[in-house]
Amino acid sequence: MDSGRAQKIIERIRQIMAEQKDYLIEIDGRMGDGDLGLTMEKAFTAAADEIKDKDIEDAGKLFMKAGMVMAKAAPSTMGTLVATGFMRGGKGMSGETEAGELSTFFTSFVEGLMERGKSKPGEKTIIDALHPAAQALEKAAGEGIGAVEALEAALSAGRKGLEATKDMVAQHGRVAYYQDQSKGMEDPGATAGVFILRGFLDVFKE
Amino acid sequence: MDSGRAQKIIERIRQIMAEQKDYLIEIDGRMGDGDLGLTMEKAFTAAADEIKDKDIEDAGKLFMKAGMVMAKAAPSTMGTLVATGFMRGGKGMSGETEAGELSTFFTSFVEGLMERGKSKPGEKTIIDALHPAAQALEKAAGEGIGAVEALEAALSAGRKGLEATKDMVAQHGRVAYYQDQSKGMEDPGATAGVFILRGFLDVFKE
Amino acid sequence: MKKFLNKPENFVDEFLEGILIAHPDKLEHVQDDLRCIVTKNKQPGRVAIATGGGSGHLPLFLGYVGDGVIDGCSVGGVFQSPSAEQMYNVTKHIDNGAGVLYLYGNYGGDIMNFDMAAEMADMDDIRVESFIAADDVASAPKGEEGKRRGVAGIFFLYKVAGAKADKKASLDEVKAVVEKAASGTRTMGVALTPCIVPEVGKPSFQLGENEMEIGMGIHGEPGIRRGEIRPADEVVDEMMEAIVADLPYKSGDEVSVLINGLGATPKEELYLVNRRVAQFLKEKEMTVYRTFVDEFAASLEMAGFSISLMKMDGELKELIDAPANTPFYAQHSCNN
Amino acid sequence: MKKFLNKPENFVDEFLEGILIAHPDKLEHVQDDLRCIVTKNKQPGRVAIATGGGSGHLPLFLGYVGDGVIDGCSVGGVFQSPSAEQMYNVTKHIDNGAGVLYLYGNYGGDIMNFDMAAEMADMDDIRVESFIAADDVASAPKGEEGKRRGVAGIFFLYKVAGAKADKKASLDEVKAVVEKAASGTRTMGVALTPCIVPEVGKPSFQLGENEMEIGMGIHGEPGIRRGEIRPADEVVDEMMEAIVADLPYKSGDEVSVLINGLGATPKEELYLVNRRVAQFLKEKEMTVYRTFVDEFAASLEMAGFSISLMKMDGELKELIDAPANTPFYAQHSCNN
Ligand SMILES: Nc1ncnc2c1ncn2[C@@H]1O[C@H](COP(=O)(O)OP(=O)(O)O)[C@@H](O)[C@H]1O
Ligand SMILES: Nc1ncnc2c1ncn2[C@@H]1O[C@H](COP(=O)(O)OP(=O)(O)O)[C@@H](O)[C@H]1O
Ligand SMILES: [Mg+2]
Ligand SMILES: [Mg+2]
Ligand SMILES: [Mg+2]
Ligand SMILES: [Mg+2]
Repeated sequence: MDSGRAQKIIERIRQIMAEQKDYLIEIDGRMGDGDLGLTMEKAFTAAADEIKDKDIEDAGKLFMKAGMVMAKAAPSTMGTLVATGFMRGGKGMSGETEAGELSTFFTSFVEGLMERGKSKPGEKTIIDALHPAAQALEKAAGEGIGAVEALEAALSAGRKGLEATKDMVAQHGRVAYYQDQSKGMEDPGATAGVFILRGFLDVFKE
Repeated sequence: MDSGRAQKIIERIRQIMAEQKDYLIEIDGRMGDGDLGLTMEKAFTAAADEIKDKDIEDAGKLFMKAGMVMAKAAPSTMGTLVATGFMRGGKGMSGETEAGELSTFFTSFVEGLMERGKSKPGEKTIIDALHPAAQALEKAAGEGIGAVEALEAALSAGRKGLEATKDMVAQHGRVAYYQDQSKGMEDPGATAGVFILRGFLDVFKE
Repeated sequence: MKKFLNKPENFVDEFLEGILIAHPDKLEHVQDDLRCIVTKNKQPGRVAIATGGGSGHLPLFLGYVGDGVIDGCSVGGVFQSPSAEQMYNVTKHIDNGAGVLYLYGNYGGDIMNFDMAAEMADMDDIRVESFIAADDVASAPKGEEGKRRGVAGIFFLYKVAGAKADKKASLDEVKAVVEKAASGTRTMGVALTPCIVPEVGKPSFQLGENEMEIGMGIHGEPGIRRGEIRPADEVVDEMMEAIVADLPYKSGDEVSVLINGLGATPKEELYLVNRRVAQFLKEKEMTVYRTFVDEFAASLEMAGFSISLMKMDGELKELIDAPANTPFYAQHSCNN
Repeated sequence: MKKFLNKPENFVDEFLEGILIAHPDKLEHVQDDLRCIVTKNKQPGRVAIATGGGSGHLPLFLGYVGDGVIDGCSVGGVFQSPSAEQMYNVTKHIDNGAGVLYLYGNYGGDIMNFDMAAEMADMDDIRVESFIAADDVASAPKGEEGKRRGVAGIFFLYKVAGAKADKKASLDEVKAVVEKAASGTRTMGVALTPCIVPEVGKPSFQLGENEMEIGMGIHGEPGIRRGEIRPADEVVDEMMEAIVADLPYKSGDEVSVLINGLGATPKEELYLVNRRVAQFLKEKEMTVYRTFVDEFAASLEMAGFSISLMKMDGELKELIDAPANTPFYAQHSCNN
């Protein structure tokens, strides 16, 4: 992946988060504090602004840089998690093919989330969207499938994961105080995770 | 004056203050804190209760005792003033006739108010009701008039004084912060002063 | 009325009980009267300082009873004067043989009762002097300073009086330094919401959803201007203009600053106010000696604050910096 | 929204400016970042204690930076975590060569950022240990103590940690005494009204005109029971039953008590609450060592309070009684 594409991806996610800001505020506000829309917009705006004119050759380094900027700009739960994801994903990104790069990026991304959040799949978090997505990418890369198709599979797996969060009981963050009341609702962090996947796909589809 | 009559006077004023409580609250509440109805009821209830079964021969001493109890029970502005009035009035009460006793009582009462309140007639206070009343009593006593007639003159002078407070600008207490806005309204303390005069008259008329 | 209360008529006695239980080493009450609060640490020979006033203003008034500040306090009902007898009982208890200074706010009921108490003390040959704090610029025009209400600036006077008394100064010397401090102390307040006296059960005045009242007193007495809420910096500027013009405080003056919360206003906002106060003073070429930010003279749960300035000199600096140790206010020496 | 504000987005930086101006002898900020507040009085060789968290809780968290308590604090937006980098910058500045204890509340964002900061510090060979306060009984059932929120009880932990560090204890010793203190510390709160985050502009939850919520968190997290306001003594009893049963505290135990105002509740009410707390403990045959009543961990202008108990032993008594001198909390030694 060249760093120009990485730049475009960050920019595209920024656009999506800006468009979806009110929606994220609303769903986070149901049981959380409603800051998720603001956090995601802030994080990706800061990252996009920072890397816009930066002359970084390596896409992985660029994602790492984006993560570091997000950590400063939006140090809330999801801001820190996503920042960690980009830092770890960028660091771990390697492979011969684009699909391979995407697979290693998201696998490291999810590992970073789990370590930082002391969390695992099934706990109604962003991980429930991104973990199946990373698995789908790994499978696609193994099968030698192209990046667009691989990301389509990842997005669809992420959406299924998001849907599955409805039946989970929250274990982390403010919403965990509501326990069973959180059943039936999608996890807002997982929703943001799906938006990140969409950002990747949109750029590869261009 | 025998002490039984003094007892009845305190009791009668207690009744009047209880009946007029809401009215006093209302007029004090227009620019003050609205506590006057409570204060007057508290002061005279405490005084009436205290002296009810006390075996005090001297009417002056009984009024002094009543004043001391009021000072404890109702230490607000008017509570303290009226308490001072009864203490000083009881102490100063002397004379051959009932009208003479009433005249010395109210003259000392008003002197006590002026000293305690560092105030004088014309400043829109209780003094503006009781000072003319004391003067009327002095005149009546000098003319050898009977107690009922003397008190009727005093009450009428007090009412005129109360009416005159409408045109005065308050110089003391909370209402003084409203300055000119207080014009046109009767002073609530002067109203309570008229009630005290009425209590005396009612008992002498029995 | 959203309050933590049992019976409203027991409000004062119950919180006093809570205070005495919380501070058993520092405070006690006289005889059987919870409303006569005195320091446990009597200091033979020291001029004693008594205060008193209505409840509802904690830390005022009793909160400053303790080492380095004042010695006793009579406590009235909410916004009501204590009785002369209570003041007298406090006086008798705290007198260390060097006389007693009555230091309290300019309210009719309090004045009359303290005057009566002083007369009673006089009969016991206890020497009493009185000083009436009247620092609220908004409550009467210049030239009629004697009519002004006493508000948060009294904290400065307590502090100065207590520190002076600690130096074994005489009653006249303590009174003189209080007079000096008061002559350079001015305050103005602003309110956003009223408070509710428990026994009354409803607010004593109303302010519109976007209204503030500049100059309002700590019992809701009317101020000098009611209007729309403005940005904090503008509100501060308006108040500071009035305060600074009154004395006047001038370029080159050194002042201490007191930002007092009226009850519901968060400390964050008080410090935000302090930022602009400091900027304002700097623009006028004054310097700040010490800054105090907290609730010093509240009005139950009223939202709002007041700003007080006290002009400093060498003696006042030393006294302001002396240690203090009361249940509601502790300061190490040379504290800032 | 009735607040003294300029632009809501400047709220935090403006009040921080006001704090630094008010306490120039005690506090400074690291580099150009107002949100990294550190003590001016560095003490070579002393274990340093860092905290941090969202704004809106003054005196928490930065108010305890000063002598005898903690050394540095990173400050987030209102109810938002500061960044790992800010925590790291504070860490670097306050380290006296004896290591740094991170002592903060149990909130996801804070934990992740402190963990990241610890990793950064590790790369600089600064030894960091962490302790996460989680004293709120209402926020997770017994057995799941690790999920509980950290609230006002952290004041006890700061005090104990700072006093222990002052004795030149090692990082492990300081952490051990904090662990002991925390194991005996429990808190529960109750709220009557919500607060408004300036940038949000409206309350994050609603309570009916006669409603209270027992167990509510300091950001308005849900409690354990919402219902009609009851007399204060009944509210206290309900809270105390839950607190006492949790540890459990038993007959014969000696405890310190902290009554914490959430912002708008007057001190009078807090002391009225303390009266019943003391009665309750007496009925259960426990004794009170020290009582602290004030705002320690507020939630802007929320009305409500919390009660914390800490089980005492000889060491904790000595540490609780050691002197402290911070901008928001001063105590003479053996203070009560
Ligand atoms: N420990 C964790 N590990 C992974 N994801 C988490 C964790 N805690 C929270 N999340 C995710 O973060 C989302 C909430 O983010 P955010 O609104 O920033 O949190 P808050 O406002 O509560 O600090 C949740 O929906 C969940 O997906
Ligand atoms: N200095 C004074 N001298 C005489 N009368 C006074 C003085 N101050 C107040 N008053 C009288 O007291 C009345 C108010 O009494 P009260 O309601 O008890 O006062 P407050 O509630 O303001 O303490 C006034 O209407 C006036 O008649
Ligand atoms: Mg959120
Ligand atoms: Mg009145
Ligand atoms: Mg009154
Ligand atoms: Mg408050």
